[in-house]
Amino acid sequence: MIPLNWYLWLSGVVFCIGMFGFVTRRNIIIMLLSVEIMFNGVNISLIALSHYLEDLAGQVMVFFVIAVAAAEAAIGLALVILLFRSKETITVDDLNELKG
Amino acid sequence: MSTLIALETARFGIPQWLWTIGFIIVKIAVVLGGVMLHVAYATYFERKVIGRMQNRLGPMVVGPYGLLQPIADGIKSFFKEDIIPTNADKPIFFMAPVLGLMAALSSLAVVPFFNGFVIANINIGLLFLFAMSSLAVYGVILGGWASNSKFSFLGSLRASAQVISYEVPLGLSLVGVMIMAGSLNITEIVNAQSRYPGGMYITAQWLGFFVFVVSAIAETNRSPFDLPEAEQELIAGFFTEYSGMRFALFFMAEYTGMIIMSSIAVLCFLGGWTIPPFVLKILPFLGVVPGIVWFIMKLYVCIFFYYWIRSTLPRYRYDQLMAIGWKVLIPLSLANIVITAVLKILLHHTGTP
Amino acid sequence: MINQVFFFYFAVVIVAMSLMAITRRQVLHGVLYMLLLFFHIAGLYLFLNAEFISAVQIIVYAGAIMVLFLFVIMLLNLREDVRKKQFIAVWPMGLLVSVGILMVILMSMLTVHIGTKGVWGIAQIERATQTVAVGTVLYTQYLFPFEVASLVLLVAIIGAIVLAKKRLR
Amino acid sequence: MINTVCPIEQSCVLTTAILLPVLAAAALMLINRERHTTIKWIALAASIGNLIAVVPLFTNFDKTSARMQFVEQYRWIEAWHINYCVGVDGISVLFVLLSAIIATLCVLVSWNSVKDKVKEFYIAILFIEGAMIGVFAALDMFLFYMFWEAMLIPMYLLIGVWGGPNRLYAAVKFFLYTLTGSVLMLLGVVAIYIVTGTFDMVRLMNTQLPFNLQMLLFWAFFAAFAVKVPMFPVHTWLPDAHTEAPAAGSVILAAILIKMGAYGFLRFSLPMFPDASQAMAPAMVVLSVIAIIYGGIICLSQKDLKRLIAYSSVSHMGFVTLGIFSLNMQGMEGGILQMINHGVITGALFLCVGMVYERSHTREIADYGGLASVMPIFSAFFMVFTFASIGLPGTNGFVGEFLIILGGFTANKTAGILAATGVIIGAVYMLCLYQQVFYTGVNEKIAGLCDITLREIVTLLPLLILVFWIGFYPGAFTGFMDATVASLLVKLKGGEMHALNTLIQAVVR
Amino acid sequence: MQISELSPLLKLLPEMIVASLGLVLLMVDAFVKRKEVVAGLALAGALAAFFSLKFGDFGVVFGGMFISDGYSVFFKLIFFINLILSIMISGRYLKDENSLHGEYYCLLVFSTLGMMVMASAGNLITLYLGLELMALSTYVLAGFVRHDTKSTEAAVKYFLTGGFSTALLLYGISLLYGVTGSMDLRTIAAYIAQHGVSGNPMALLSLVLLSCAFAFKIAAVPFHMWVPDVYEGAPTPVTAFMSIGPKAAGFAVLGRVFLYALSNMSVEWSLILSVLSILTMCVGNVMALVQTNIKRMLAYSSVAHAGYALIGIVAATPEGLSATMNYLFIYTFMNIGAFSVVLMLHTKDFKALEISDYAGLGKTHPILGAAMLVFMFSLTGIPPMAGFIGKFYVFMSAVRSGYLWLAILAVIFSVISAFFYLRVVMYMYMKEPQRPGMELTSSHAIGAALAVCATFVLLIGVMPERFVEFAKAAVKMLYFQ
Repeated sequence: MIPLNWYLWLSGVVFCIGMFGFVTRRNIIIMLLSVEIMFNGVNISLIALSHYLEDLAGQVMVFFVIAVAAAEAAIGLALVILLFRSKETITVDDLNELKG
Repeated sequence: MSTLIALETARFGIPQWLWTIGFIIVKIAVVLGGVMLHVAYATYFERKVIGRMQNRLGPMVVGPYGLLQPIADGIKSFFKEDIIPTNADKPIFFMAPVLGLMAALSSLAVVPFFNGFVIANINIGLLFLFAMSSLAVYGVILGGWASNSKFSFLGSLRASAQVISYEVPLGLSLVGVMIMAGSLNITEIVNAQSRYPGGMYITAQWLGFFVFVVSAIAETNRSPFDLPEAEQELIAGFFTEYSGMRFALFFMAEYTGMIIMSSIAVLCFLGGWTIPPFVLKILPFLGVVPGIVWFIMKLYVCIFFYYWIRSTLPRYRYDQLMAIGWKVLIPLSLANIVITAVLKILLHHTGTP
Repeated sequence: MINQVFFFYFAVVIVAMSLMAITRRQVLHGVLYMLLLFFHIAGLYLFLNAEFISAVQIIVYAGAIMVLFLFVIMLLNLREDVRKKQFIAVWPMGLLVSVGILMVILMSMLTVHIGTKGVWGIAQIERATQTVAVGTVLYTQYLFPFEVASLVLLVAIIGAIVLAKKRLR
Repeated sequence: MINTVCPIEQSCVLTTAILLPVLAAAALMLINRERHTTIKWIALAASIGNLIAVVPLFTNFDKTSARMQFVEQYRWIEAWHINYCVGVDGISVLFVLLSAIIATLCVLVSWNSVKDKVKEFYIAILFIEGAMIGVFAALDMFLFYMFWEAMLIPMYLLIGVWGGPNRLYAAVKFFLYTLTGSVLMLLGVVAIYIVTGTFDMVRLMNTQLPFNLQMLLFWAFFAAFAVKVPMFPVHTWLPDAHTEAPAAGSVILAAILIKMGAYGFLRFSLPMFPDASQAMAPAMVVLSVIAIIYGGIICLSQKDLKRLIAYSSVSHMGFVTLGIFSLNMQGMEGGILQMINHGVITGALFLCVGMVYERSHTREIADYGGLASVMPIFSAFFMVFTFASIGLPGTNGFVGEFLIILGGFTANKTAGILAATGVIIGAVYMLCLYQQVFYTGVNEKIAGLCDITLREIVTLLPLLILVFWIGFYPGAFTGFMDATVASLLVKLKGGEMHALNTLIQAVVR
Repeated sequence: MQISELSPLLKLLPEMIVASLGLVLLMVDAFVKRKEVVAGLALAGALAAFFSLKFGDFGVVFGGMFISDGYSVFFKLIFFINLILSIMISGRYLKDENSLHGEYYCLLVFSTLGMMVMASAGNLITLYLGLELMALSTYVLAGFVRHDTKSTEAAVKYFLTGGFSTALLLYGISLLYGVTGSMDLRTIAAYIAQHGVSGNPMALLSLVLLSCAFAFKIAAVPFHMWVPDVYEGAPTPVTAFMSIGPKAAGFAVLGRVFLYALSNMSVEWSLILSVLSILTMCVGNVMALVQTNIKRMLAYSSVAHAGYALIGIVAATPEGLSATMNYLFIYTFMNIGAFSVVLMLHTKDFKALEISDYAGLGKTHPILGAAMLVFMFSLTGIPPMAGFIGKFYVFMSAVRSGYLWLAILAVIFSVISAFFYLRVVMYMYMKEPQRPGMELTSSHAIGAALAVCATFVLLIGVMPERFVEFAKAAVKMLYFQ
């Protein structure tokens, strides 16, 4: 039997890697990927907890998280396309019209 | 893990887990060998069928009736020069065909060819099939992307859009079957059909079957939905730049995909390896025929259907393709789900199984 | 023993893949590493008696979301852009912060006290099969969130269409 | 808290006085902005009407009672036990009257000088009038704060829109200084409510708060009142605001607004935090004396008419706070009286400056000279007010300052002496000013000015009358406050023989 | 189906009306060319939902997933007011921007539905889905004017930060789930009350993560980075909409989760939130000082107001909660009012987004100027405007809970805020018009919205009794109590 800690640690590591990617990368698509990685980190811990708690709420939550992630990806990528059409860039640093 | 591995109990002084693994490996070898052979001869079959439909003979030279033609083709492509385009994204270029074939082949793991013969009899068999079929698109996309060629690129763009779009009705069309069988395990789905009049779900799920067939054709990029590889427009689409063995891998992936789709159709709508009860009632001696025969017969009927359509129908336009997918098939499959669910509840309330 | 080995394999690959995914210059490569990542996470879920979720993970993440990413990358033809810096200039800061937060997270989970256990033990789930178990709670207890989720997806569809359709001007 | 409302016992004088101008302002909003004359007349009618409406306060006031009179109470926000409660006692009644008078004069003085955005100007003036009376009449802390703050908006606009060239700076400075002070007071109000559970000022005056809390609250309220007065370190907004405001604005600022601070000390600090006030009185006295001397010295070097009068206000308000915090009968009565006096005198002076500015468009003292020969009637008026400001016997200034210095001397000899020095400095700068402006050779810039008109004479006349009335018969005014001030002192120094004596004195008188 | 089966659905009446409104709008939009019809229908539906609050039933449905109580009804009231006013002020702007599509109203409605689900959530899963429903719709709304690169930019920024905050929220939820073994708020509360989690670092971590995630939604510092850019870039009516809705919804869940599910950890979260509150007021007010763009200024002002409203939560008492609710209620009117003035100045040819563009407004358009004056003073918190009542109540609750120092800081910051609000007034009244004949973009709907806002700002300022009592009663009727 694997201790619950291990799963939680793994989830924490994945979450932080995602966070690192989000704060250090400036490519919007990579940033989206980073957010997805963060979601996956959370999912790992939810599934593990659900297993150890002998409760299905965690799994249901993961199900919804995945569904919502799909929805978010759709909107996010639509925004990326929109952005690329008008500005020919997908780098956050080029989003410089709004400053002050 | 335990659910993944069907445990066998035989032992001759060898640890049980080794037996299990050995047995699985043997099963895999058998299935792969069989399917690969069928893939090879599916090409032969196609050329023959289309040849006949076009009033010609098809391959006749290599071997009797040209029966060795697929072997010859294989040897030829194996020894052909492997050309890699300049500026290609090499790792991805190498990976793409393998990925496509892998996705197709791994689907075989959950396909029961006859009662009890399945590599992994898992509870979520149908979902696994979905998962693997949804991966098929990677080979296409990556191949087109990595080739660094306009034709490949456009082809793969079209292919990915098409495959993504048609995955939805494909999945939804099977939901009716899931509702009726109450399980995702394919063996159970087949068994559940025997309780049903006609021994197959096609009688009740004809709408689902129609949607499934259409989207399966589109999903495997076959005519009349073979826009990604439309010769007149795009040379060969996403695998324009591929040659030799890699080209052959794509080719194999496509035909394996056809076989997978056909087997899903057989398993979920046509009663799998079982003989329809009414046939058995009239001709009881047919009961001794092994299930695999029925399965392969049904499979080849489906594959024949593919070829028939290919030689009959003209290709659709791209916007028509999309329109059919989104505006016809998806609503139809949704309607199918609703009708099935309502009927199931009503029947459940009235006491009929 | 065998469990531990498997876990370590999955853990190492998951961490490695996620690191690779966020550090690639080529977006496409990142997406492919993500693909591998998802497969391994799905494998991990099998350990935890969550085969349904595992399949959903592959179908939705690998089969839909990542394909969507790939599709967009192709649509916009986002090739390697060497002019752009890969990371922000102060990325060590980001690293420091992330590692700091990671340390906090790891430390706080040295010992875990979990709450009251529920009714869905392993035996219970295996008896009902996991898909049925999840399906049952999903359509009874969690019906309301399920309905809301359907609206979320509807909104995503509307939104994507509104944003990405050709301009009307 | 009074739950039942008994309308028979209630007069509606104060509510009328508050609402009448506000309603008139609302009516003005509906009138076409081009019809200047109509607007002016309506504003005048409203303010005079209000003046008439407050006359009962003067005639029906029971001078022997220290209790609140003309009380009206209605439930307002029950969730927080807030009532609409107004009433006046000996301290506030005079200010209500003064407010009504000053507002009328402001309407008169702006008759021709305001040409831009006339409608908005009179709306602002009328709003201010309502709020001013509200501040002096409110007997509920929440209501008081509402009026206190509500004054800010029209006053800010008055300075900012119709003011001089540097008006933006002055307006913002005024607004922020006063707002800073009053939000701290707001916290004090909230704290009091949380400790005692009521906003009712009459009840709070009879509530003994713990000393530490008193100290805290004293400083919270001090922030608001000291800014308004303005006391020494926080007075810097005043010269700017007075200088840049239009004539009417300056008058209101000088005559009423800065009195609110001193009024606040009398109404809140002394009765509600008596122990803290006593403990802090020396500090207040020191600040007052600094203000007196400092204000006076600064005045000596001023080159701008309005600025000079503004700084003289700092000095004079120093007298007022000195009087209040000398904590004896003479000082306190003197302080209150001096508040009225200062309102009259400085109001009049600003009116005068406004009148002459309207003609010459300059406020530089150096630009004037020999005005006495150009505008004789005007210079006569101005002279009276100058003398009153200096505190010449016979004018009201004398009575007030004398009482204060007396009180200050009783409390602290040094303070009394220094305050007396302040009077001398006051005489110096006022006389210098008068000489510069009215007697040296005629400056050609002001040569052709015509004398003040009848309307302007009418404007100044009431103030002139007040100057002499108070000067010759202060009892008419101190009479209003005797009982109240005495009872306040009893509360402050409860049980002490000293207070008893003053009480007896008051009753005997 | 019997009536008895229907009766639990009565508790969902407003939600059902709003959800079907969204779907109907979608269908109508497909067949109707004149988008004004869609707008009218949306307005009618929103009003119907607004009045349906009266007939709704209190109680818990779906096994604790959905709670209909006084608390949620109060917030729904705010959401509906926000929705109605937003619909009213949107049409003209979108038409001028050539972006009048029916989906706009549909998304507004769905976003509102998401907020309602959040306010009523009795389970962390419901909360999360409601939040996502709201957020996704708002992302799209922010980028709704597609040809405007600023709008797109705003949407992208909003989306990225929103996604990040969602991840934080999820992590917090997962840890809380691990600590207590449930997603149900009531069970969580019971577990914590019974076992106590004070020494559990995981619980603390989850608290921090949840605070961060909610801080994103209510735009509290240091999670406010997105606010100015998004508010400036998004279409102005959308900015108005999302300066209130998501913020109020964030406060709704903040109140529900922190004050009830985690009420036993109030010491910890009060500390976190008080720091957030101070930072928020400080940064919001100070940054607003230097803005020249009115939308950006209002964005920072909105950040600052989140800080004030947080004070009520920090107080951690029912009174504080009702103070916050009252604050948000008032804020709805004054902020939408201010934005509708901004909208009216926006014409096809001239955007008028700089504060200096307001020069002379008081002279050229006295009524509009007066309205803006009222809103600005109300935002500053000067009586007799409603903003004062809001602040007063919040400060009172803070002082009562012993947070005098917090209240002192808050009033000091509100004095600082006077600087930039007054600047608008100054430009309007004390400067001469820059452009001859300033044109207005006006319609009956915007005018009506403006009138409603101004009326309520003054009405609540003078007669707050009813509204205060309402907020108090709403908290009293909170399900958990």
